[in-house]
Amino acid sequence: MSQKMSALHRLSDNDLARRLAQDIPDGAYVNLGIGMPNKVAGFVPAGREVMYQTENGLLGVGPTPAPGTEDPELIDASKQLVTTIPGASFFEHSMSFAMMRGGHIDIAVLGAYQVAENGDLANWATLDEKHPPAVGGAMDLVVGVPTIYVIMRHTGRDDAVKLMERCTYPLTGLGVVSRVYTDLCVLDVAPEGFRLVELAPGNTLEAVQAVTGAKIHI
Amino acid sequence: MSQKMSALHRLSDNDLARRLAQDIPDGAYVNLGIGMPNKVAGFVPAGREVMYQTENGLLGVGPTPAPGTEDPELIDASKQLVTTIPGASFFEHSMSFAMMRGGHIDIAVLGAYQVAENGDLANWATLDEKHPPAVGGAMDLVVGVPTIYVIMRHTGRDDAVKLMERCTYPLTGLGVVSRVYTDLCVLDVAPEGFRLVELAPGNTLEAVQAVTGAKIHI
Amino acid sequence: MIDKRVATLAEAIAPVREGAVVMIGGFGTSGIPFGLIDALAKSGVGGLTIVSNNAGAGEEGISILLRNGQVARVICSYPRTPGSIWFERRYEAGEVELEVVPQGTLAERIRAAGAGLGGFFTPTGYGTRLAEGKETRQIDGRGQVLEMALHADIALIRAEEADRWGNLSFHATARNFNPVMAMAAKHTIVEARHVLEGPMDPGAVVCPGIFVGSVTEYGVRP
Amino acid sequence: MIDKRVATLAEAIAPVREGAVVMIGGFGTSGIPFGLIDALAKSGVGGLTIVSNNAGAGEEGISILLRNGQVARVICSYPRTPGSIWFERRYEAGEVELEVVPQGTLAERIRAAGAGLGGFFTPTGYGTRLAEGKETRQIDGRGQVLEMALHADIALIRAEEADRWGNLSFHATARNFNPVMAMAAKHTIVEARHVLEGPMDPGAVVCPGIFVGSVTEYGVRP
Repeated sequence: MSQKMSALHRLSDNDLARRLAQDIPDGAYVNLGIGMPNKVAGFVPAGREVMYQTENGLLGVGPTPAPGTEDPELIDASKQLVTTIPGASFFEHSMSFAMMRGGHIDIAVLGAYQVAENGDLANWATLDEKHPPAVGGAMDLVVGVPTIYVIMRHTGRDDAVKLMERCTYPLTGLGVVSRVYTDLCVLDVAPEGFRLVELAPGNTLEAVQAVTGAKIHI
Repeated sequence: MSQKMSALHRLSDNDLARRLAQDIPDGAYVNLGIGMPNKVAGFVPAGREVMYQTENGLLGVGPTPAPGTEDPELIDASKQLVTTIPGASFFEHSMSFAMMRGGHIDIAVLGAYQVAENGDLANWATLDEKHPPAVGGAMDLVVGVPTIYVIMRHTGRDDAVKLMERCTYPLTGLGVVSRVYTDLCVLDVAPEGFRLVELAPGNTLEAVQAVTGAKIHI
Repeated sequence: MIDKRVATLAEAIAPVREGAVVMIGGFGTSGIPFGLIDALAKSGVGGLTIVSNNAGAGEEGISILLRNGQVARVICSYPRTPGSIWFERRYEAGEVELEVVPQGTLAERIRAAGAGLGGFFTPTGYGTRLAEGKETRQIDGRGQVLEMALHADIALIRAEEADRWGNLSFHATARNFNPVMAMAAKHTIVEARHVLEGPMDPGAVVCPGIFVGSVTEYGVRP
Repeated sequence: MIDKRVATLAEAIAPVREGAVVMIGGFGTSGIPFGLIDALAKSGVGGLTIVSNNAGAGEEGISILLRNGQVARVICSYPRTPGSIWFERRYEAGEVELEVVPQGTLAERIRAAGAGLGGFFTPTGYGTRLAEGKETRQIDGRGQVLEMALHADIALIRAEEADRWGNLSFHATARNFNPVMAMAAKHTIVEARHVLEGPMDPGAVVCPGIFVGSVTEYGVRP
C-alpha cells in the first residue's frame, strides 16, 4: 500500500451501506443494483416504508425468506431468493422498465467502475476486450430515475482512481449521477464538479483529494 | 327509384350477414365493426368456435345477456351489453390494439362509405365539414389485420356509387380490403381490381356492373 | 408510511390546475370516473385539455365539463357518439379545439409517455389525412408514421379495487384506458368502488401503486 | 374448436427450423422453459439466433444449446453471469455472435414487434457505445436513440397455468419476459406447470391465448 493511502480511514462495506441508507426517505420507490447497493436495504432506519423494485418484475421486495419458506421463482435481479412485503405487485418486463424509464422510481443506487465530475457514469464495461460486455438494466435506470446514488469504494485495485475528470471506460449514461457515497467521503455532483458533503470520520480533505482524480469543491 | 335499380335483387341485412358468416372459419380470431358487421356473429354456423375481439378490452365476446344478468361494465365497442364465452380474457387498451396492429387478429369485418378497386377503404369521415370527424379503431384494424372483409349495401343514399375506381372520401387505409360483401354480390379485391366471387340470387352481372363505379372482372 | 387514501372526491381533485392536461379513463359508459368528473365540474377549474377516448354523451361525464365551458381542447379517437350533444355544440361554435387520434395510436402515445419513450413509428394512419404534416418513413417495406408521446398533468381513473399503496384492479371491460393513463400523468387520481383494508394479492395487481397519486372510495356503479 | 394442447415437448418443439430466431423467456433461474430447451437441444436444430435476457449458466438451459453448437447468435442484455461458461467459451472462440441490448430496450423492442410498431425513440443508451451507428435526435430536450422492433420465428415460454385456449398466468417473478415474448413470435410454444381442464378466469389472464400457438404440461419446477 502506498504512503498516501495509509493515512486514510475507510468505512467498512456495511458502514458505507448504513450511511447511504440514512438518505432513503420514508415512502420512496427505490431500485438497488447488484452487489454493494443491495446491502442498503438492510440498514434503512426502522419505521420507514420503502418500496424496492427489482427489474425482473417485483415492486415491494422483502428480506431473505426464512429457511423452509423459499420460493425458487421469487428472486431479485441478483438471482437471490427474496420475499414480498405488503403492497407488493408482480408485473412483466416491459412494465418493469416503463417504471424505470418513465421516471416513476425515485432513487436508484448503483455501483460504478468510474464516476466523472460531470456526472457521467461508467459501470458496465471495461476496456478489456477479452470479456463479453453485459449491460443489464443500468442504462435504463440512469436515464429514467431522477436521483442516482453511486455507492463504491473510493479507489480500485492497485489504488486506481475511480472519481475523475472524465471517465475512460465506456459510459453507462451522461451526466446522470446525483451523489457518490464512498468509503472515504460523500460527494455531490454539482455544476462546478464534485462538492464535498462529508468526510468519513478520521479523514482529511487533503488525504481524500490525493486519491481523487478531480477537484473536490467545498 | 331509378329504372336500372328496379332490376336488382337485394339481400336483406340478415341474409347478407348470414352470407359473410359462412366465411368465418372455426378457430378464427375476429373483430366485428359497429353496425352491420356486428350482426355477423349471430349467423356463424353452429359448431364453429370463433373468438370475437372487442377493442375495449375483451377477447371472447358472447351473446347479449339474459334479462337480469346484465353487467353494466361488460360492454362491446358498440356500447352494447355483452357476455363472455369460455376462454375469454380481459385486457387494457394498449394490449387490445397490440392484438390488432401486431397481426394477431385473423379477420376484421368493417362497414364502409366507399371501397376502391385497389383496396383503399373510406369509412371514417365524409366531406361534410360541419360534423366533427371520429375515427375510433378503424385505422389500427386495417393496417394490422391480414384479412379485411367489408360488409355494406352496394349503393348509398340516392343510388350513390360506393364501389369505385378511387375513393373520394378521406381514406381509412390504403390497399387494405380483401373482399367486399354487398346486398348484390361478393367481390374480391384482386391485382386487376374487383373480381366477381358470386352474385346474389336473381342478379345479372350487367345489372350489378351498372351500379358499380369500377369494372367487375370475372 | 405509504398511504394514498384521501377522504373525499373534492379533496382528491384539488391538485387540478387551470389549463391542465387531464386524461380521463373509460370507454363508452364503462370505467368512466364519474365521481371524479363531477368533483372536477364542481371545482370550476377551466381551460382544460381533455384526453379521453370519447367526448361525453348526454348530460353526464365529460359532457358536464363541456357544458360548463371548462374544456378548451379535446384529444380523442371518437368524439361523435349518439348523445354527444355538448361536444358537438361546443365544436360547431368553435369553442373547443379537437385533435382526432386513431384509438390504438392514442393508447400507444399515452403508454409511450408513461414508459419514458419519446415516440414511435406505427403503420396506423399512413397515407391518410391523420398523418398529414407528420414524419413518415418506410420500415420493413411498410409506410409508417412517427407519433409522439402524450403526457398529462392529471389522470382521472376508475378502478374496482384499490389498496392504500395505490395498487388497482378493474372489473370486466371497465379496465380499458385506465391502467395506461395512470402511467402517463404526473399525478393520478383514482376513484375505486372498494378501498381494501389490507393489501391486494401481488399477482392480481393490474396497475401497480407506483403510478397512483391518490385513491378515494366511490361505491356507485353506473 | 380451439385446442392448443400438445401432448409432448418434442411434438411442441417440432416447428423450430434451422436458422430460426428463437426468443426464450426467463430471468436468472426463474421462468425459464427448461423442458422446451431440453427438447430443442435433443432436436439438434442448429444455426439458431437466441433472444433472451441471459445466455445460460452452468450446464442447463441455454448453456446446453451453446455447448451443442446449436447457437449462431445471441441477442441479450446480460450474457456474462456467474457460471455462463459455455457462452464465454463460444464467444471467446468466435463461434457465437453477440448483440448486447440494454434490458429495457430489449423488452421494448420485443413488445414493439408484438404490437406491430416499427420502432421507437428511447433515451436509454444515448451517448454510449450501444448507440453507435444508430439514428439519434433530440426530443423534448433529451437525446434519444431510434431502436427497431425485434421479431422472432419462435418463442419458448414458461407459464404457471394454461387453458386449452392458450391463456396463461405466471407465478411470482417467473413472469418477466414471458408474456411480452409470447406476443412477438410467429409461433409461441408454452410449457405450463398446470394445464387446466376448464377455462381460466377472464380477469386473471395475464397473456391472452391469441398470442399462443401451443401448450404442453411440464410440471417440473426448478
